[in-house]
Amino acid sequence: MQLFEFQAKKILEEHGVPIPDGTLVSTLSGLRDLRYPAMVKAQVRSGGRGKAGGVVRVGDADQAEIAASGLLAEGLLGQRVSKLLVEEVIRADRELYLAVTCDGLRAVPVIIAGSKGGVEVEKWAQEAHDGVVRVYCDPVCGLLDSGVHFLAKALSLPYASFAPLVRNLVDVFLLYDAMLVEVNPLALSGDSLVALDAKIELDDNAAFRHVTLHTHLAAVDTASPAGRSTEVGKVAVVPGITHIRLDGEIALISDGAGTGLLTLDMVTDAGGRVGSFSELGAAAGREAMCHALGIALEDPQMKVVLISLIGGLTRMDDVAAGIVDGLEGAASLPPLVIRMCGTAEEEGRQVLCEAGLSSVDDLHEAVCRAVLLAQGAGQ
Amino acid sequence: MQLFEFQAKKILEEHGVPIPDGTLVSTLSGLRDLRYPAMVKAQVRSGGRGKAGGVVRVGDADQAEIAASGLLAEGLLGQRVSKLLVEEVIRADRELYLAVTCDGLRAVPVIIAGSKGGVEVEKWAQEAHDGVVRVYCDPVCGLLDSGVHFLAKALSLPYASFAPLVRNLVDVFLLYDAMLVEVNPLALSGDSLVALDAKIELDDNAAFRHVTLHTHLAAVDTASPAGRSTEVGKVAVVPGITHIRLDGEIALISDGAGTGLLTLDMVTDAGGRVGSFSELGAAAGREAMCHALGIALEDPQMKVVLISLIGGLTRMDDVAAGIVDGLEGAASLPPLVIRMCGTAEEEGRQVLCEAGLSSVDDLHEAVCRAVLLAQGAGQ
Amino acid sequence: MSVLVSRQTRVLVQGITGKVGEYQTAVMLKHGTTVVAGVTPGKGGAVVHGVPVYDFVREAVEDTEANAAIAFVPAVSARGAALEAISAGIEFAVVTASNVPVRDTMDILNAARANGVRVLGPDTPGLVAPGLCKLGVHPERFLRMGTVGVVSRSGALSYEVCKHLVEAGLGQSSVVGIGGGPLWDLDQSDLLRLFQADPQTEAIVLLGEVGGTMEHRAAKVIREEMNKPVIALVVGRSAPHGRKMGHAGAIISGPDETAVSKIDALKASGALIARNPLEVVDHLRGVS
Amino acid sequence: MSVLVSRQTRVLVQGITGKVGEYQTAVMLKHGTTVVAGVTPGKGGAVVHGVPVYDFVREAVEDTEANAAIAFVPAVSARGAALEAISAGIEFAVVTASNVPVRDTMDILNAARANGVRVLGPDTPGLVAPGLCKLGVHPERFLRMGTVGVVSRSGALSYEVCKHLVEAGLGQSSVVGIGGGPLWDLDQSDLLRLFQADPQTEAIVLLGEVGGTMEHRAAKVIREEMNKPVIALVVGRSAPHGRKMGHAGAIISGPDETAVSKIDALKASGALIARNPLEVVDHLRGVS
Repeated sequence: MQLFEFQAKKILEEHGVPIPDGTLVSTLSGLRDLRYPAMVKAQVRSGGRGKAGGVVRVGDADQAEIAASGLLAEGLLGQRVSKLLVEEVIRADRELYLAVTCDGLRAVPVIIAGSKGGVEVEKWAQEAHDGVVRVYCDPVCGLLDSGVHFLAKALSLPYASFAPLVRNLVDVFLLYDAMLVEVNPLALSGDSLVALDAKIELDDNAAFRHVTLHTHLAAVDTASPAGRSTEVGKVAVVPGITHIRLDGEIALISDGAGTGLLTLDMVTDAGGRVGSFSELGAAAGREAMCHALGIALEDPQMKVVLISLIGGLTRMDDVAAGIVDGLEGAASLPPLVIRMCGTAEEEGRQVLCEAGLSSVDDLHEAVCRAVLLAQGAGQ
Repeated sequence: MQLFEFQAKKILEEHGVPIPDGTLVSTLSGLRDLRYPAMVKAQVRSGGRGKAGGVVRVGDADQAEIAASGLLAEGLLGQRVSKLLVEEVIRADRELYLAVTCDGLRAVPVIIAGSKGGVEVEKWAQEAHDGVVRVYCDPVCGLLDSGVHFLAKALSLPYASFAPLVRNLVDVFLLYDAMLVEVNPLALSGDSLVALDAKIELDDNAAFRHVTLHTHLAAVDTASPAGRSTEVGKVAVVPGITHIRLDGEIALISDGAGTGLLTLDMVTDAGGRVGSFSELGAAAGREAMCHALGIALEDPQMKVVLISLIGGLTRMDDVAAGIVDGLEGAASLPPLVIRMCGTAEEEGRQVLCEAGLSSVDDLHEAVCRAVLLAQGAGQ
Repeated sequence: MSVLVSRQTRVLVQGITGKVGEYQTAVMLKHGTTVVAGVTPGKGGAVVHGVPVYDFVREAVEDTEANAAIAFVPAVSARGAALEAISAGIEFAVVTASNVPVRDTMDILNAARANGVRVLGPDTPGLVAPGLCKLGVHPERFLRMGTVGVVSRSGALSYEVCKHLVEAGLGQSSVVGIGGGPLWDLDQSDLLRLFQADPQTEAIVLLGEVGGTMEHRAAKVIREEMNKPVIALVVGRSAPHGRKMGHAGAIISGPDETAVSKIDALKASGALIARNPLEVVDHLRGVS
Repeated sequence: MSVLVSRQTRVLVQGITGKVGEYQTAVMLKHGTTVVAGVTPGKGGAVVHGVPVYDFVREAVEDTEANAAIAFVPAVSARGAALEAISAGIEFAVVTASNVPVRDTMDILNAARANGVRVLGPDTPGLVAPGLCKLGVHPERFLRMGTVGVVSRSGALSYEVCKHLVEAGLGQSSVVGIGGGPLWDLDQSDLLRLFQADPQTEAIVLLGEVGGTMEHRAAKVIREEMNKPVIALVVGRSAPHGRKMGHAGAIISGPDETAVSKIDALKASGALIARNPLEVVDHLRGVS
């Protein structure tokens, strides 16, 4: 789960990271009492907010009202804007990039720092790799003093203000089970460092350790309904299911990422177009299947449903029961192709059979059928 | 540095370990206001306090005064007793042993637990090794939950009270740079655990991280003057020097533990008797040498001083200068044998030569000379 | 021969009294695996399919000399189970749970390295050396002793390819699921080297995915260290770009995370590229 | 041949601009050691005896491909210096400082294990393979290329024995100080195995001390794994019993910490027992 900027900054501030003075507003009425000039920042979860006009510098309350009313009314990057962060303007001598994430190869937190920050940082980093440095935490001892000194030297930053800041970012990364803690830009003003923007991506798998936080975050969330993405290419994750809305008419449901992607490639190679991609977690069962099927059936664009299952830990009788559950009471029923094999496959076929359903064993055959059915339906 | 019981218990209490209610007294006047029955416990650093009569159960203030006046007047185990801890009597259903120390082979903290505690625990542990269990901390993740559960099961203790206690002991061990945190006995009363006695041995090498604590501890210390042990067999450590008082008449000073022990063995094999053993730290120099020589020269029992030096990191010219310093202004001067070789040996010989001193190169020769001189002096 | 396990592997099952653990223990035993112990805290003394159950891994290791562990426990318990096995002297541990937090996975992998233990997972079906030892959950119908080594990030993808192998009359030397990631102890490169050194293995099927950069490192190993044929199937060619993690994702991995860039790198390394399981079989027939 | 180092060892000196670091660098260079870099924070750009100085180990490693480090820094800085070397990809690190806190030593050794790095020390003179590589502070006069492997917990004791060897015309294959303890990465047993495997080494001198139980483990290795002659000198026979650390010391180690119990165990393992350096030389003459 990605936090809004104002949420991320609140966490950083609580852990000693300097942030600009700011006020969160959701209506125009609060703007009169604030100090200007100021930055008006739309609270959306997408990247590219700055380029899209979501960050506006305003000189007075009138300008602030104009900017705010536009953002609140029109939204940004296809998302509704319900909150604005109005912040003091920080004069930055330099803007830098600083992030903490996990390095997959070494399995430790890595600090990534760039001596330039801002919206173009990726492009700049790939062109001038010299300006980006990485420091890996030690698996036993964490962020080493020598690493902090190295970063301060590489970024030409005063050690006294940089050291606590980077240590605090690592603390937040670990304490909140984050996938990413990113400050971009990090502003240097005199000898002080201030986090002008902040991004925190939480590890959804660790929500069990942060129940209060995740519940609270979900409550302030104004995004699209859980478990369903209507925006093409947008990923939504609900417990046990990953769902992506694509631009086709075949709804594909699989019981694992690998087999799902393989089926997707094979459908595409065969000339078909997947419009709804749902992947059950590896250990998913009846409930997740029923839920995934519900998403597919409710989507009027889907002409065919292709269920691609191959069970290891997942038992096919469990999943088959989920299919039966999902079809029960469904209003309209597009053509359904089920490919099912693996653990408890015989029991699974029995469950389908009792509900008047059948399955095929071969994936190539299933893909072929689904594509043909979709083409027939389209004509 | 070993803490007194009352100091160790204060630290444990601050870290959530239950201890008996108690009052520290240094005169008899405070005893009247306390609650009885109670335990009167002499605050000394030696083991074997209980057997020596340093822990007395008293029924009322009169008994307390008798016990206290005896201990304060006579001392215990050759140590002056200046403080007594008067504690409530805890009814223990069972007494256990629990300690945290460092395992040299694995380089991690190890928890050692015995299902019986008390003064005879070593003997009992060696006879019935089954009753003692060890749980090692993980080098990355520390004390594991499974380890705590295992200990609780092995000791038949309620997990709810045992888990925080053992975790707190490990915290204290690490936080205070301890060499040992020992609770013996640990009392189980109903479902509660109480540390009836506590021993904390600090790592003197880590004093730089705990300046306030070590300064404070040194201030309340009433032991023999720093740097000198008068008790035979007693070890004293001052910065850079380890000194042991033995039962002979040769004062041996060496610049490393290994060469010191070798020289000691060789002196003994040759029929000599070492009475004062000082070892400079491996990187010691002028000042430590001067200090060690001072200890030897001030001891009237020493008939010969044997200085055994072989320099690696230590430069012989530094140490030679320390010898010259130490001899300067010495009142009486017993015969002196210096064996010196190794790093900067030529410069060292030059320094000695300028002070009218000489050295030999061979250790066997030096040992032989010292033993003969001591025998001559004794006749 | 096989990789990582052998007939001498003495398997301990964590979570043996759970529904999945009990079922998969039966399957592993039927496959001929030497399952010597099970562990479920609080269930010590029970017996599951003839296998004694202990409260703690260290008790089980002391009694049975188990040297490999597979855990069938939920994600919230995966860290504790893996660390317990690692601390008890188990040499090789399989963590099947999916959705294990990254922080827990870091702990597991770092503790494993500090203790000299090898780990597959989290989110792995484990591994199987058909006919020798099964320390995993691969469907039995898709297994047959043979000469093809299979390494996969995705369990289901390896089942799919193994199904096609068996249906084509081909068998496997070992099938290894390294885990769904994003962190690994043993990765594709490690397995490629193990298969290269394994006399039973004559060809290797490398199953990759969009995301991460592991296949680029594998390509380097194929180019520089291997002479056995490698058939590579990388899925996700037609997947939309996933959500990037801030700027850091782009800075860390650049454009190398796409399936196409991986396929290009593997092709350049000398691997044979398959678009689907049927093409994997075709390539294997071509090289044998 | 030698153990742990070779002519290919590229040495980095931490604390090279300090008095001791500068002096010992000159001695190591004179011995023929390939010293490629020095590190002192804040002194980057300086040159010491022709060796370039860097602010950070990782800068030095990138520039010079240093693969071994020796630190001449005070005890308070030992942890930081060792961890920096370990994190920068150094393969072998020597920590000379004495009086390093136990907690810091735990951190150093565990970080080393987690990162696959070998460590000598703290409180060690390092090691020297006479004529090949000197990564230590052993006095030059007591070194001569030869066939005797020396392993010692105490630096000074190894100098003493090496002095007698050289005066008797005998030379060393490698002289290794494992450190004064009480914690070690490489211990006596590790070095015995390395010497057993080293073709240059024909006999081993094991120098032990009262305290700890390491010599008992070494005796086991001598009995079970070695056929080269081992001469053992354990000092502290006449030392009084040291202060015990509470009951834990007795429970952990029992009566095995005395020099006599160690000598008995080593004798029973087949080692030749020497009472002093002259007897070490006598035994070596007897076995060669």
